[in-house]
Amino acid sequence: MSQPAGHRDEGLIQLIDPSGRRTPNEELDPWVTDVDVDALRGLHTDMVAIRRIDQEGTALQRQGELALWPPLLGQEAAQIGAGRALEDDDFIFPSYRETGLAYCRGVDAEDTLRVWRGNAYSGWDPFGKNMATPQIIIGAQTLHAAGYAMGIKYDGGSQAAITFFGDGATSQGDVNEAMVFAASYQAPVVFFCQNNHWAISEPVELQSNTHIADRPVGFGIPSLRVDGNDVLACLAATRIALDRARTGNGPTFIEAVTYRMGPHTTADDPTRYRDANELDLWAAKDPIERLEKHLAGLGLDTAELQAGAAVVADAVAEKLRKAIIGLQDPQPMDVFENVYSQPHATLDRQREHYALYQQQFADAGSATEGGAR
Amino acid sequence: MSQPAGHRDEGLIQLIDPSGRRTPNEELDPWVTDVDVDALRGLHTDMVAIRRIDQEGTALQRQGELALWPPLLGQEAAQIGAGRALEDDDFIFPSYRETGLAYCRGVDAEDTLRVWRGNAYSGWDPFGKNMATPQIIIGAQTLHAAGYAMGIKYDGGSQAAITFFGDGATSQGDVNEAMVFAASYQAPVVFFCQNNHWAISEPVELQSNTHIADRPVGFGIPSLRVDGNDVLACLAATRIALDRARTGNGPTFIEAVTYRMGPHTTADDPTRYRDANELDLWAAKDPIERLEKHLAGLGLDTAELQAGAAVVADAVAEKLRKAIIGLQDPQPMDVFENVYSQPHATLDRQREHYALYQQQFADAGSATEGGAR
Amino acid sequence: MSALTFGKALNAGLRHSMEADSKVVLMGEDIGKLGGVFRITDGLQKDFGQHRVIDTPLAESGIVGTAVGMAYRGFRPVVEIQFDGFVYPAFDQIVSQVAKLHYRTHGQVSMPLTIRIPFGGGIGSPEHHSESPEAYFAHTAGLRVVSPSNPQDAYVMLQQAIACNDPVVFFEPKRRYHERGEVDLDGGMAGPDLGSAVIRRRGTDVTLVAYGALVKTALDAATAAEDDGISIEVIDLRSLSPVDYATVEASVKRTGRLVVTHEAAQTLGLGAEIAASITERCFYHLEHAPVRVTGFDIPYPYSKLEMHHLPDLDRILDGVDRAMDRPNSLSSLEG
Amino acid sequence: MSALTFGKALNAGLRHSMEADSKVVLMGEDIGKLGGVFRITDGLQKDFGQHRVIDTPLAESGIVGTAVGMAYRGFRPVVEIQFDGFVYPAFDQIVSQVAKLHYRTHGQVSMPLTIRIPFGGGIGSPEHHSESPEAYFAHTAGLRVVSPSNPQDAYVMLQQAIACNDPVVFFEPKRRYHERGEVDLDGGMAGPDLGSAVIRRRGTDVTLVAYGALVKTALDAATAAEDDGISIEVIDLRSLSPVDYATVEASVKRTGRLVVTHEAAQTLGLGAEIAASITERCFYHLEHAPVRVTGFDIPYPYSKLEMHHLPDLDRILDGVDRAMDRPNSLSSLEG
Ligand SMILES: Cc1ncc(C[n+]2csc(CCOP(=O)(O)OP(=O)(O)O)c2C)c(N)n1
Ligand SMILES: Cc1ncc(C[n+]2csc(CCOP(=O)(O)OP(=O)(O)O)c2C)c(N)n1
Ligand SMILES: [Mg+2]
Ligand SMILES: [Mg+2]
Repeated sequence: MSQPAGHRDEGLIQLIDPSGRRTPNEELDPWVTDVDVDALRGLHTDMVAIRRIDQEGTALQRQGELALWPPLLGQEAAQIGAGRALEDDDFIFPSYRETGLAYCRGVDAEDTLRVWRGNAYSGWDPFGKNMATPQIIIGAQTLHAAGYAMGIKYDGGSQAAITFFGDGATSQGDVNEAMVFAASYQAPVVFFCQNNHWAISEPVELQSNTHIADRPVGFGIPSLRVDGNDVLACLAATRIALDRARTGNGPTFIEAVTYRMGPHTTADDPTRYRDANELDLWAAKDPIERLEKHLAGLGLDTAELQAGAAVVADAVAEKLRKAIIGLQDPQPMDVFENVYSQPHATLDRQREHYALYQQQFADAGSATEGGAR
Repeated sequence: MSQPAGHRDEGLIQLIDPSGRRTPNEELDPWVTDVDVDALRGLHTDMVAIRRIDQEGTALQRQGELALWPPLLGQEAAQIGAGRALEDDDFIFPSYRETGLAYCRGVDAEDTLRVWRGNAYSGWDPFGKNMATPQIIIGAQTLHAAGYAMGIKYDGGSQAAITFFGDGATSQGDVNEAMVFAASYQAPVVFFCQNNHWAISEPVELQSNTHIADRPVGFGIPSLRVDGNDVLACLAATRIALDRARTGNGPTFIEAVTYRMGPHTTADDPTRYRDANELDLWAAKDPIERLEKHLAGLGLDTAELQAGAAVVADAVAEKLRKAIIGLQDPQPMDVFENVYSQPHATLDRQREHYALYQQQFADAGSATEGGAR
Repeated sequence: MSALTFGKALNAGLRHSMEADSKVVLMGEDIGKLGGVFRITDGLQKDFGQHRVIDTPLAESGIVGTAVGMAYRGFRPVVEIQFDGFVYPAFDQIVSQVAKLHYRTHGQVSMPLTIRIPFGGGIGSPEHHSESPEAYFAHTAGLRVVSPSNPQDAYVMLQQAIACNDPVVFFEPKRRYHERGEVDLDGGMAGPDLGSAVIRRRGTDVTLVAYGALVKTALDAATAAEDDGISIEVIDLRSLSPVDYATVEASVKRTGRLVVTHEAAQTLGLGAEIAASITERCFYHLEHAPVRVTGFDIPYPYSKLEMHHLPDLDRILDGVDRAMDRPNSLSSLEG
Repeated sequence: MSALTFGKALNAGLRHSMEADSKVVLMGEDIGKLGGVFRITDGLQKDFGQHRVIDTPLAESGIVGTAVGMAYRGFRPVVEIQFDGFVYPAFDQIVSQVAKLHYRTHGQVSMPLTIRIPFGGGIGSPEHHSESPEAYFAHTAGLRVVSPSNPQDAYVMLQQAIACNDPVVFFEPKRRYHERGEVDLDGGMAGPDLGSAVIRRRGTDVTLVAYGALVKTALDAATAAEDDGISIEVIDLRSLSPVDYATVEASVKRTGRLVVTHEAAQTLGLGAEIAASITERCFYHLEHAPVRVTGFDIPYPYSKLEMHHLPDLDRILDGVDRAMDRPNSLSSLEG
């Protein structure tokens, strides 16, 4: 009988341990030889910046400027490690939590946030950034990535597709079908699962009683199970996977083991379902502090490092707050736009009727809507 | 990196090889110590009987007595091996091809066939036979089995659920979700995949570039990859899986490697997509001949063995033909029955109106329907 | 009688059903410790255990599909779909299995499932969290579809749905979860038949049909119209499959005019069916074509614009004006 | 002009589209070597290669979901769903992704997918092989839904659908696959607009609206009715979203009477929408309530009974009699 391995604790690939020590790894080391102190500093600044954007998201939601916010707190290493491994023309299919990936792609933070204000469903042009906009249907985007990668193969492109999803998503049929298609066509796609241990209130053990990284192997897809709080390991693993994709070796699956330090969204109350101790445990593995310790070991002054990163983060945050609060509300008739790309008789009639309806209020000289009566 | 094994040729568990030789297997042997010559003879008769029912199905379709027939030719060992391992109160969730399982459950052959005549959607009472009726939506039944098994666990039953599906079905989200649920709740369910190498015109390699039996392992479900043309191995594997289910050890996955010797259904023309050589190759592994050779090796006279089985098969076939041809057509107003178990005002009105409509033709004294005008 | 919120009334209904029948089990995402994202199942896992209030993996087809298996085993599963827009992965299991199994098995297998779906908009949510997919299910033979509009109905109808041997898709107007009303907790599931509509307000000029969240809006509209001397009869549909046409027909025969309102898209929304059926039944009583005041044929818009999609009091009254041949937004198109 | 079967006309349309645009790719189960279970893609893989005619794993959500990804990459995928009843596993990808992506991205991402679905009954098939799910899609904003009724339209409309930048659900009346008709193979995709209805037969007494397989039945009914002195105008709807109401409205304003027929269940079938919309537009021209002659609100029955579910010539004529206030099956209910 072929036996599953079960949840083991070994097998987590690491390059920098929680104490900041660089631990050698034969498989990953060759992929980060170019990552010098400056590059590490860059990764640190990135992580600090997206943590700040994330804090602003939470704060803006509390102030009523956003309707909702899905924090990434704790997942900075996974997102920056992956994001900085990508080439600009690799196409990203994210879920709703990939603020860090959008940042790596040069999406203005306000464009990431305005979706959560309710001002738009998409904050950027997917083709301008080579990154799809947030996907809320759990797992749906993994099939899009597999299909995009099939397309790369068919049109002879040299890029890769990469898709991000959570531990909970692995239970969805779509994610499993995405693996079937990717394996069948040996499509150049990277499955990047941020196992942050929770799907809202459900622990990862409910979704899988073995390591998530074991799953793809049974589909014929090799996998890497990396420490998701180790930015260097995440960078290396993603580079390996991308290289496999580009060299015709098909899909790779990365499980980045990390932790959602905040609530699922600002609407969530995690004290109802999880233990504060767990949080402490993971706080000790914080991705930013870990890199700071590592850089201190390399002789960098931590205070100076932090100050440098704060400059960048402060600038981003300031611009963000101004932009969000200054956002114009969309126009009523916008609801009818872009349902179709070409005229649609039934909808066009509804638009016309609603315009007449709106006109009444204007005619009645009412400043606010809904005041005709 | 965790690497998939790819399609290997080793690893197929066998107890009787194609030449009829009994090959020892440490894991399976203990589970068939009770299977003496008489029992083997019984398995032989079963296989001959269901092959005959199958032939009758094909013949009746050619004669216009059935609208369609999905043959099982070549898969007798998988179905009888599994079927005879089950207890009566284990619940079976089949696809559309499990004629052999229905036979094991004492379903009259005419009740299996009349669905394919278009006289019914179900030929038997699922609770009378502890077997659901054919499922045509690929893979849907695997979730029902997982749920039923969860129910067994919750109500403290000692039975198991077992579900049958094909190699093609493994690509469906539902089948993968069924494994997620089964693993998560450690439900007493057996996944029995008849890998008959084809999903209509698609070879199994399109669905999976690694062994199907590797898939469940990644979900935390142990698997057995058995020679599906070896009735003894199928019997043993299913007994192992059922025992695991009953003793609280959760789900097991069996891949029975076999071959669809006939067309997908009588509507299919396999010469369009597969090689005749492949057929010859598999003909040499025929499950019935193989058991005959094995029994010959144990001293049984093959002609006598065949004659004995033919008596049973002939009787089944004769009864079947008479019953099918004698089937009454259903009544027009039956279309309205059993949509709901309780009155439904809208449908009841439609029923009433259609009765009036029908009445017209009767009033017009027309013997045939549709002749009022 | 106790004053309860809509959400608490549902919770009480679940509790009552679970006490009454040990085969009733709840299944869904986050319904255990968390009590569901809307807390409808709050406290039930604590009281009934993990075998009766089952947190499931994140897979809607899996939830409904395993619930089908549980029903085969004799259970009476109550499934929670977390939000309206997340029911589609389960569509195949609902349409091809839940709805058809009783028919397929010639009545031998019952599917006493209740599929609870918080639905509708107006709460400022992101995409997929404000949809009104009820027409998909009302078009599907084999399902019953209902939607309560107030706490008392929430309490009673949920118990009736769970007790029903047919599968029931149970739409909960999430924007009313926090509204309070009197609930007769001792009445159990006594109340009007699950398939029946209820006249919430008598009127003589026009019949206004609504369900779910818009019943309240419709009642407010009727109050407002009173000032203009218009008497609106408000019918709370409650059951979307079957529709209680007897009640609607009798009303329209009195008023001669019909307005139907819902949040779902207009094309092939419930309004289409009700307009068509009532026209069939009341053609010679109608003084104006039935009027539909509905969401537009658009994906649900982002929340800053949702009030331009959702029928509100003013849009309903404009529809009433159309039905009454009074000056209205479309008057300029006539002639 | 060449005489082609409906199926061959579709094949020719696919071939033409693939020749015209190298980004057109076909995806589906068994569409390669086998040419699909109905042979609609026969020979195309041989001629265009495995990268343009892609046999997919057995997973409908996967097929549509990867087609979405292919569209992101600039392809124009044509997906084959093997039978009507197998589209539901893909429902989520169709409703939440295909239909909504253009809206979600404020027009930046187009979804020029064509989803081909052989639909309808009358061919003696087992369960799930004879369904009419078109209303689910016509209710879904963001999708276009069409159905050709004859080889010429099959050829032209399929090319138009593929060329359309919006997603199109393309329903093929499988029971007409083997019927022949003249096809102008040199005309390319020239023809009436994809969104337009076509009057197939002029008449003065009653407007009969049909689509797909029932257009032929409707035309036969019109011929039969002639003998009784009834002049039926037959409209082939062709487009189910949007419905070409201008054409239907103009016709009903001439005839004053409307009958709609389809195989799908009555409740919330296209007939409901057309009856409601035409009543809105033509109320004062209507001399009788619009009549629906449709499948019943039942799961599609097993094949020995399918003729008791499917509208046929006699049931359509009975509907015409109702619309014309002539003696009919329901006469006894009146008074
Ligand atoms: C199809 C679907 N079902 C349910 C939900 C509701 N939901 C939103 S996020 C979430 C949990 C996701 O967990 P995971 O995949 O681990 O990602 P994480 O939120 O932890 O990043 C759920 C159940 C949804 N968005 N889509
Ligand atoms: C959801 C769904 N999609 C497509 C089909 C059409 N179909 C019927 S059988 C079949 C192939 C099934 O192959 P496999 O699972 O290997 O089972 P086998 O027929 O070989 O026993 C297909 C595609 C279906 N019945 N259901
Ligand atoms: Mg998670
Ligand atoms: Mg097969």
